[in-house]
Amino acid sequence: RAELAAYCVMLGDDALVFAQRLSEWCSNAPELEEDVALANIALDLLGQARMLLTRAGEVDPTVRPAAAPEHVPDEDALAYFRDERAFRNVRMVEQEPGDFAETVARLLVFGCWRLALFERLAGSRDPVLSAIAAKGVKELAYHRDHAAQWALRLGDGTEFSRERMRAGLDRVWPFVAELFTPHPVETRLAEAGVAVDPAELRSTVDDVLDRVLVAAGLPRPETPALPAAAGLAGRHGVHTEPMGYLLAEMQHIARSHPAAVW
Amino acid sequence: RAELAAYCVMLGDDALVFAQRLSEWCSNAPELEEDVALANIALDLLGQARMLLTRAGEVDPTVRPAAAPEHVPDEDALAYFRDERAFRNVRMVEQEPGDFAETVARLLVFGCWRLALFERLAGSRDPVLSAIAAKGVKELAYHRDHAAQWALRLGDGTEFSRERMRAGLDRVWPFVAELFTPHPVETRLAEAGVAVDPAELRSTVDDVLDRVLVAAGLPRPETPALPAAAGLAGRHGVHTEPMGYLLAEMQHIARSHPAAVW
Amino acid sequence: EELERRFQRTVDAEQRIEPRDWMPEAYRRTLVRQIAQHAHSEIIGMQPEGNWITRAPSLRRKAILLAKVQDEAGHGLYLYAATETLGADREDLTRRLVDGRQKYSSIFNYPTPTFADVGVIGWLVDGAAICNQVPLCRTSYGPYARAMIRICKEESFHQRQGYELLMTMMRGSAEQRAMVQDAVDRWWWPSLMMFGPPDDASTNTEQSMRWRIKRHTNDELRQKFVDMTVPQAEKLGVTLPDPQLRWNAERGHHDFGQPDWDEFWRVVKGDGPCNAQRVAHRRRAHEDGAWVREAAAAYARKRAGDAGGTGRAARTEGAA
Amino acid sequence: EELERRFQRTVDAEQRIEPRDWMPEAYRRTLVRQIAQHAHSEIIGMQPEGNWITRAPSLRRKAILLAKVQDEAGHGLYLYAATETLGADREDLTRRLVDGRQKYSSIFNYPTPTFADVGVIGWLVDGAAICNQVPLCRTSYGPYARAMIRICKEESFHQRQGYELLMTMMRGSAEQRAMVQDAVDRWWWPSLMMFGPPDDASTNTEQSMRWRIKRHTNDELRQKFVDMTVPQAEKLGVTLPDPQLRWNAERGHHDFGQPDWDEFWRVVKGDGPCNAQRVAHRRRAHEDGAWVREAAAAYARKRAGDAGGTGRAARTEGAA
Repeated sequence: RAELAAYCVMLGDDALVFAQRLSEWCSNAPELEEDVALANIALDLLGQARMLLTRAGEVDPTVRPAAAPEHVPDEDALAYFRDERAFRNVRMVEQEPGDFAETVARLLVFGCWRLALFERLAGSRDPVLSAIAAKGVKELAYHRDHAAQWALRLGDGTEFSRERMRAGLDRVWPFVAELFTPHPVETRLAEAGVAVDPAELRSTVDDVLDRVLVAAGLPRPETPALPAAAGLAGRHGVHTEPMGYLLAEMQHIARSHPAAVW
Repeated sequence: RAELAAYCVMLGDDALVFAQRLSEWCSNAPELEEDVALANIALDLLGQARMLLTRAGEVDPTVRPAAAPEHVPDEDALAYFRDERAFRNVRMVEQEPGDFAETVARLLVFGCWRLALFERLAGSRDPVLSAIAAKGVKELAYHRDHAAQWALRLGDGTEFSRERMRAGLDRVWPFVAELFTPHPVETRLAEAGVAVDPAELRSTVDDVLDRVLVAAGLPRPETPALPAAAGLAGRHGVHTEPMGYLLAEMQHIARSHPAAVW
Repeated sequence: EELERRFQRTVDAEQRIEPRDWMPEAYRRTLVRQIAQHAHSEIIGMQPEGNWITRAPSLRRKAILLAKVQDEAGHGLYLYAATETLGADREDLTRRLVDGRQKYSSIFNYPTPTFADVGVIGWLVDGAAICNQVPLCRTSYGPYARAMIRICKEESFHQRQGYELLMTMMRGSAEQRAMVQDAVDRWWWPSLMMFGPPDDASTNTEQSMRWRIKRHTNDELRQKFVDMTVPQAEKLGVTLPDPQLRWNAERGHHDFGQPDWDEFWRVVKGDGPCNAQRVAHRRRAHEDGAWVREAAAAYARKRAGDAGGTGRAARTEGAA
Repeated sequence: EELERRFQRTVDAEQRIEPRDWMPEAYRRTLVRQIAQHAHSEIIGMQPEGNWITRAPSLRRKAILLAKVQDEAGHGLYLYAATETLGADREDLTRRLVDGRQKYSSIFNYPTPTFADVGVIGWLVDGAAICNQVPLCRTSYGPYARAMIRICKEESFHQRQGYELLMTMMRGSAEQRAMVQDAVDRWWWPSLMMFGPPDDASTNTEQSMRWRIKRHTNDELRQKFVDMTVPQAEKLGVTLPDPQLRWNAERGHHDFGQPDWDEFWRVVKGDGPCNAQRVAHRRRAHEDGAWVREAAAAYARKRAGDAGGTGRAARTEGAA
């Protein structure tokens, strides 16, 4: 059960941290329709994060960080009262948003990957995970399609947008390999039919991405994968330096008022 | 004594917040010599802040925020455990650093102003304030001169640098009027011979700035003063929106580990 | 003349004017200006609350806030669409906004230094907006009236959420109660200013009333807002910062003090604590996004096989 | 030939080579490369610790950290100055750094996720650097040796400060102790790598030893570091993450395990967790500052009344 909780935290943190980054676009998007669309996507992911973190707390109450005041619900205890080293998200989602093309590239890759993951996770033996995944599949299909449409527009729009889109993909690509690198918890739970082994998603995701890139007339990026630090990456809680600043902003008020009720 | 403590907090917060902004330049300056110089200036201001906040705690122990754990020294209790509304710095120092020219412009104005203030404050009836000011005068004269030299180089360097310097001054100028607007505490303590009435500094500061601007061939900016919000500005704890993010970054670790000793 | 009389008869009969109907040019211009200012207010209004999305202290509040700010963008979109039925162009209106040639509600030129401001904006600012806007659901111009019906429904929802946040905070720690009171102190007077200057200093009201664009005077609406808010404040346990505020049994209304109208006019004229910041933020977002909109337009032209297409088609295309 | 013999006699007699002395071209090139890499390491080394300046959890620690990172910039300056006595050009060396053509110490390609990393970098990384650098205080090239004397003095000070921070944290909360142990676990092996590959895999050592640029082999220095560090770790109360680590009474030294040399070579070749980030940060700072350096140069030329002046004069001028 500790492993199931850890797994819920991994998938929950991916969604939570990416939602946080996407919400930074709110009032900054290139057009109002996109303010609405990116906020929608952030809201979907935030919803997934809340369900997964709540589930983690139900399954194994010891995942609650000691620093969290008792009256704080599990989802907030996990989101606001953990230190950086306890966050288990992949490093892709914690990166600064960059320009719109970089955000589109990240959303495309992340959307394809998480959709493939959730499609399989819908068949999990854990009924709650299965239900969360089944609900998430519809949302993620929209996220992926939205990003793919923008990849086409930017890739086949102007010379300038094509170059930005290409550069955006280059910046996102180093974080792709980590998506398919299983943590031991994922491997063991996948064998038990509860989780999905991310290594198995590679060809599905590659196919979709290749089709989008070909349609957009964009080359497949060749920037090398970002290595782990002595074997430790996001799933082990070793993050890149932007993560600490993201958490400072996200947690500051909650941490400053531990006795408060919001 | 409550008023003396409040006054120490005002002058301490000016230095603390500006030191925080200047330290953001570290490893980002246009040349290594400037990494060193800006770090030096930040260290001077940080030193002034520490003395002033410590003095505030000595003079009136009730300035310590209730949220601060007992074992934390006064300077850290005030820096790390106050909310935004309790910070009393002028709004100029909390602004994002902008480019190098904007930082030079801000340092020039702030340096001239605080030097003029400290020169008079050295004659304060409060012996501690007087000593802090006397020590600070030497530091501030260096800050002002450093900024003035760069204002000359940028103002009389290339066309591009001249334009940047001009734009930097324009962005800083709206915050100038607030420097000379006394808070009632300042007025009362100035009458008692303890503090300096900032309104009296205007002509001294204007003279110095005018001389620098003329030497650099730069026009005096005409951007209008940023108004207070219904009469409330930095000295009343009503700040501009960048302040909250600055505090989130500065306070996050300290707030996250209230039981810790550093 | 005949057209004008028929137009006024329609309006007097409380029937709707639709885009294809004849309308006086001054009516059209007044409406475009008013609806555009309203749209700009929604868009600029995203900023003071948007300031708290990344720092909201619980995930539930973060979701509520993000959804609310998203709704404001949506309101902006309906309203710009309503101006387009009157022949206005969104890009042109946006230019006027970012160049400072068109106004938006001055209330958004105040900063939001604490999370309690999010609740107080929901309660007081949305509350005042609803008082202003409910009558507009029966305004004479059809597309505007229909947009307002939808917007008012969502605004009421936002107002209840804001009030609920404040209720929760008032039940929390002493620090939180102080935070709420502080926010109320800062927002009360600006909220009263949202109804515009006193009737004797207000222009345009009479014509707008005749055209059924406006249905109540500023002072009537302000009174309504005060009467509605006082009991809510009592229930909440906060003090409204007006020593003159008291129930007048004779009038059947609350008496109350006047806001600082000098400050009002200064802020309207651009001299408020956040005017420059708000407009610069919008300008930057608009300019940073120009290459994206151009790319979407270029892509749409290629797809349409129509090299002469305009940016308009592209924008629709871009609005996935 | 005669010059070369005289040069070697001077070196063998433990006397200093000075900038005006004749020296073999290979000696000069080796030195420029080594000193430049050392300078680059100081400059890149500002980043992992600089990451914590704005978030340091007490004002005292903030001041200590800021002063330390400032010292690193200062060390970079002395060392670039030493390369200039050998005819190198700082702008050119910086170009090589930001283009990825010249290396810096691989240790700085690891991230600093907690504040304990600041202490551990002071203790282990500065400790290892001192082991490497103390012998360089007697290196054959005068300006380099003198720079190293000053640098080593400051590094020892930094090392003590790092150790003192860790001591304080170990006396603090349980969370803090866990934080220190975690940082030690992450930094121990990379610190051992700082001495370079095992002697049997190391090139260049022999010639550098003959020139008295280097005085001990990598393995000798690594052993010295381990022997020095083990008792400090015990006093601190942390466990070094090496199950093979134990005292060997026979050798009078500690036995210890080998770091992952494959990882070492990958990180040296650019494939570490922060290589791209560190170089990109430096490149951005350098490029963002270009207009400032140009302005300073232009100003200096105007003042000198010398339209043909070079950037060098301006740089000195700029270094207020």
